[in-house]
Amino acid sequence: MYEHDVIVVGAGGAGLRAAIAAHEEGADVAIVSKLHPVRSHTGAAEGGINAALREADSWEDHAYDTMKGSDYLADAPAAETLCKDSPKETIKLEHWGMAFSRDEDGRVSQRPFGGLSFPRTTYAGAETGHQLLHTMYEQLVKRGIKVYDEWHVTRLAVSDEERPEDRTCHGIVAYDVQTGNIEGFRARNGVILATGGLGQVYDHTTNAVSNTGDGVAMAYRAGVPIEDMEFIQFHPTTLPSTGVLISEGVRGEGGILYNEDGERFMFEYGYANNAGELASRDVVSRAELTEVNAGRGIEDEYVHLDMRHLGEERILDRLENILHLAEDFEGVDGLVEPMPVKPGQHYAMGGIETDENGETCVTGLYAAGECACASVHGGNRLGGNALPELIVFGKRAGHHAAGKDMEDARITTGKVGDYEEAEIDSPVQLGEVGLGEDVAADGGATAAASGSELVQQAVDEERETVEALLEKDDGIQHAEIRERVQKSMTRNVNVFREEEGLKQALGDIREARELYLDVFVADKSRTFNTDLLQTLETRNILDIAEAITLGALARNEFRGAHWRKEYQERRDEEWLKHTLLSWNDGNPELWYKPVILEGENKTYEPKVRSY
Amino acid sequence: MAERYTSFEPGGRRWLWQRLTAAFLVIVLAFHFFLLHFLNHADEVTFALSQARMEQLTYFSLMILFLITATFHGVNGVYNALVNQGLSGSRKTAVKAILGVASLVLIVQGVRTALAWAGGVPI
Amino acid sequence: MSTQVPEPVEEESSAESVSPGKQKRDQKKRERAQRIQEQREAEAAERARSDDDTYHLKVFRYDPEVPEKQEPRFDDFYVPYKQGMTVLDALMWARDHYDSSLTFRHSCRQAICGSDALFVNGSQRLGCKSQLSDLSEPVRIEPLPHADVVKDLVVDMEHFYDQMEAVEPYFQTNSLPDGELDEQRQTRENREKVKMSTRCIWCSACMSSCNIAAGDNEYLGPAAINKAYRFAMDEREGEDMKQRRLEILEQEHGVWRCQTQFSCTEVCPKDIPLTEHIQELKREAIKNNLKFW
Amino acid sequence: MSQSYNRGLIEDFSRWREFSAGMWAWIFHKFTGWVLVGYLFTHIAVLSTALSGAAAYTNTIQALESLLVVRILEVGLLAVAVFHILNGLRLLFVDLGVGLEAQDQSFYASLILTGVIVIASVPTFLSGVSI
Ligand SMILES: Cc1cc2nc3c(=O)[nH]c(=O)nc-3n(C[C@H](O)[C@H](O)[C@H](O)COP(=O)(O)OP(=O)(O)OC[C@H]3O[C@@H](n4cnc5c(N)ncnc54)[C@H](O)[C@@H]3O)c2cc1C
Ligand code: HEM
Ligand code: SF4
Ligand code: F3S
Ligand code: FES
Repeated sequence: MYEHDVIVVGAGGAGLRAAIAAHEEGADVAIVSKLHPVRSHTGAAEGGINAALREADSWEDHAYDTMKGSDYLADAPAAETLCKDSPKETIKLEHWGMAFSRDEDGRVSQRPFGGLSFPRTTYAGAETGHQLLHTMYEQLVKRGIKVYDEWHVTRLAVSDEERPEDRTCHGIVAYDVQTGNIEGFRARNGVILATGGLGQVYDHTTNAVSNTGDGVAMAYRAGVPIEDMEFIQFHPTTLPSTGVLISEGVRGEGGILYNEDGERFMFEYGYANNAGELASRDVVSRAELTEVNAGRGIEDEYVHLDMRHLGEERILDRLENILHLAEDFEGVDGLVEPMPVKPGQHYAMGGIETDENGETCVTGLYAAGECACASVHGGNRLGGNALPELIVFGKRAGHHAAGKDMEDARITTGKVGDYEEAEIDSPVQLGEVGLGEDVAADGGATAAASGSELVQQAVDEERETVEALLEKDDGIQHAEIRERVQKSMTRNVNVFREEEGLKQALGDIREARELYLDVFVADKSRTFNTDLLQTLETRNILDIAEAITLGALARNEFRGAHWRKEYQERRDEEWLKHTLLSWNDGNPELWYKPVILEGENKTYEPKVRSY
Repeated sequence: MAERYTSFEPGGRRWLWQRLTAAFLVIVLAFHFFLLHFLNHADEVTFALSQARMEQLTYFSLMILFLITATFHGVNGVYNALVNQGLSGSRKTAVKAILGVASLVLIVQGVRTALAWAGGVPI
Repeated sequence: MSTQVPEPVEEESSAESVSPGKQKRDQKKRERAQRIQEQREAEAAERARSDDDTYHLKVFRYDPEVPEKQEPRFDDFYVPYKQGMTVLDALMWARDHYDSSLTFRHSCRQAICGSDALFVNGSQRLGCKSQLSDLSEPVRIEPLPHADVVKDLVVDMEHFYDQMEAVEPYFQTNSLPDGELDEQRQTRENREKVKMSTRCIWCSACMSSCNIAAGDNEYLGPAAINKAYRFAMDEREGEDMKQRRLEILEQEHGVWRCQTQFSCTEVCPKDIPLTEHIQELKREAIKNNLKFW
Repeated sequence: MSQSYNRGLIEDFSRWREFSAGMWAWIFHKFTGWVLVGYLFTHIAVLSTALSGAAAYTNTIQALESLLVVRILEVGLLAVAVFHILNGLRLLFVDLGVGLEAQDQSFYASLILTGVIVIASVPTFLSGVSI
């Protein structure tokens, strides 16, 4: 068993920042990550980091934009913390050498972004995430922080008191990908989850193959509530075969969307008579899908994004990287033909419920980054607000876990204060199948014991699970189960959501869960067994798919990225509240807690979200 | 980590000399070839002719310099090539010594021959 | 076309009594056998099918623990082609439909995580950035040369990481501004100068292609030298630091080992002019030394 | 990694078919360089006969030069030297950072130029040899 003060799970922007912060506080910190740090998906972010750096700008304006963008579902204390800390953290990156783009006077450049009242998106070319990730990894190397890379974390070692709020996290269990060993990691002070996105719940996503929502699922099964899971952002222009993102820049420069009949449908069918192609992400995504559903899609799948009329010179000057993307990943030359695009899953606004210090309701367990939900994004994330989230909340979680004195959080976690229980209207049974019978489908919580004993116990259980999976030599393979769930999610819990579809999805997930009882791993090798790892990930995908669908079914209104056919309006009287889901030992439990709209100096009054 | 690289023997000097000698050799080697194969045909080479050339101080010193630079350039090139292939440790030291001795022998022998022609240092 | 079906084909059992999963699997097996049959025929009927809708992959297989795979071998896979399909897509398809033990690293699918550098038809490429349509059949896919193979297409990257970390790959400066909101200014020209060097995604393609790195294990290699270039040329670090960086680069197994083979530059998926950077550093080092000589 | 499979040197070199221009240039330059050092040593050895007197020297040289093999070998030496010089110049330019983009063309150019020069000098080299 390994032992450290603080253990960070995941080495994307959030995990790296958390580890550096804990190290700054003098803690013995280690990172455990299934990918080498520089392989993390933070590297894929292109656009930039929102930070109010200039005299003419202010964090208050940034907070206002963020609250408005969230469709008033973000918690003001979290949003304000983000906006207040972002400038300092962004400049810290600069001091660490990050290669930001520069203005004439040598200051870092900023550019306008959707939904922002000031051009405050600080960027490094079209590769901000790459620069950020590498700069932070460099700092990690400088400090000599230990990284266990290619160790796949499979469960948390959390005590099993009745109420999650009384539980404590003592460490984690991880699988060494190269050797197949399963080992325990005891955390003396705390565990920080920074496992990133969950895009693999869908079959078409801008997220990496490794973004399977492991952290969210592990925390969920250990009893931590997960929040606002139904809010998934879809990006309207992704390449059909891979999901690679074609930036908004193309439409910004004047790119036009056409359907199969060559009609400029954004105007032709009145989806956005003023803004046209430049309408907000969700509007364009819905328009594209409507076209495809009406039989006007190309190959019944996508629409065309045409930029040829911009002329070669302008394209080469401003959109050169788009040409490369289309060529490399779709085999299409944007100069001579239109590019195929369709909406793809892009970002999960929800996640593990935390406060502004990254702490969950389980003592010693923290979360930061895309897997967490302090609720800064609410119903919809503004472009450029995720990267600051990583560094701001990554740092806070790191400091807190390392024992630094911090201001008390204003956001509450767990079932305290005025929360409200909810009914779930599900056509099928939810949660765990065959509770307690099958080792392949075991929960996260472990019988109470002390510290390392508890971790050891979790290790033993995990070894059993894995052994059982490897022993079985007949059944169904994970790829098939995964594909079923992904397909169903894309069909039913996508941009368009209607009650019937959502229920269908719940049924499909249930079926998949049953199939999962029968899952087997064909590859029996201990060395680099990706077959086994994907089988474990598929388990997480199931739990998360269900959580997203449940939230979507419960929330009968249209807010932010969440569109419901039956409810075409935002319903503030009833729905200014977060959806939370608790594992409850395998029988999911839905509840709500109110949104905090009261900021430090002002209250953010819900207004119509129009730009 | 950095401490793995203890050998801070600067390779830069030898690298530069390799290039400088190369630049020098371009000229001298071309001259040499031209002189001995085109101006004086190979079958016409005799002791007397060589002697006649060697007795001129410019030619004599040029040839000595040619010998030294070519030896350095060639031997250093060989040594580099071996290091590039991962030669290290005591074998590397041995090779270094052998190459050094060989160069020395070559130069001494070359100078002696030149002197035999010139009949002593031509002054 | 033998190896990707390791399990013996089961007897046709009474379909009613088996689980839906198993039924499906049997069905798939049958389909698979059929497909294999078809492929064989197609192959026999000469390879005039290159414009057809399947691609033929030859994939390197090795696993130290599985008896049949201990002796490295090549497996054939026939993958149905879709517009825009990349080598990585094809591998994933083969894994998900033929042989789930086919192992390779991959993550982002968009040439940014650097995990899937492979040896494809004789050169180092990112699987996700290589369109099948640009490659001639059969597409031969191997792990990166000059690295130890862990399993199938996975190689041991430790040595590469060690080299990258040997050049003090982090920003160091003595002239940070005082205020935590004050930036350290940098000219546009200087940022432009280091721009390409910052694009490295640590894929190791360059290192794998370099014959010197193959022969001399201590050679820092093009990627690490490029990393050092990124800092040495950054004006924000200051002259003292540059001096130190040049010292690191000048060691025996540093820049001087490079023989300007250019293959690193040719294979780099991020188009980093590696040879140019290495050469520039050599000249910088010489200039720097001339000051002291 | 103890349990990994190293494909070894043999495999590396059987990849010659996949070499690119810069690698060929490297191999050729290496080869020609080694031949040249080898020649330098033999050359001095042969010339050393001058130490045992003028006649010994003239006889040795003329005996050698009258052999066709030696003449042919000399053509080979010329080829090797010319390539090494031309590619050496190419490398010197590369070191100065000149013409990096055209590094493959300049390699092909050195090859072709070497061929031309060598063929052109064959008559001179073979003249006066008694067969
Ligand atoms: C294409 C794209 C463009 C984007 N552009 C922008 C933008 O311009 N601006 C912006 O603000 N945001 C952008 N985003 C969003 C933002 O990039 C992400 O939300 C953010 O990078 C997530 O960072 P993270 O640190 O939380 O997770 P990641 O960077 O995804 O890292 C997750 C880490 O967790 C590890 N991990 C996961 N599971 C396990 C496990 N079971 N065991 C061990 N380790 C595990 C992984 O190895 C990895 O190191 C973009 C996202 C995408 C996909
Ligand atoms: C006439 C002009 C010459 C030029 C321009 C020249 C140029 C060069 C250059 C630039 C290199 C270095 C390659 C590198 O390190 O990247 C080199 C290597 C070498 N040269 Fe020369 N050279 C010349 C003549 C000679 C002669 C006369 C000899 C023989 C004595 C010779 C023997 C070598 C050897 C052995 C190497 C090392 C080859 C290797 O890498 O294995 N060269 N030459
Ligand atoms: S320099 Fe290029 S080839 Fe080398 S590791 Fe970096 S990105 Fe890969
Ligand atoms: S391939 Fe190797 S020899 Fe130099 S130019 Fe590149 S590092
Ligand atoms: S999968 Fe990330 S670089 Fe290819």
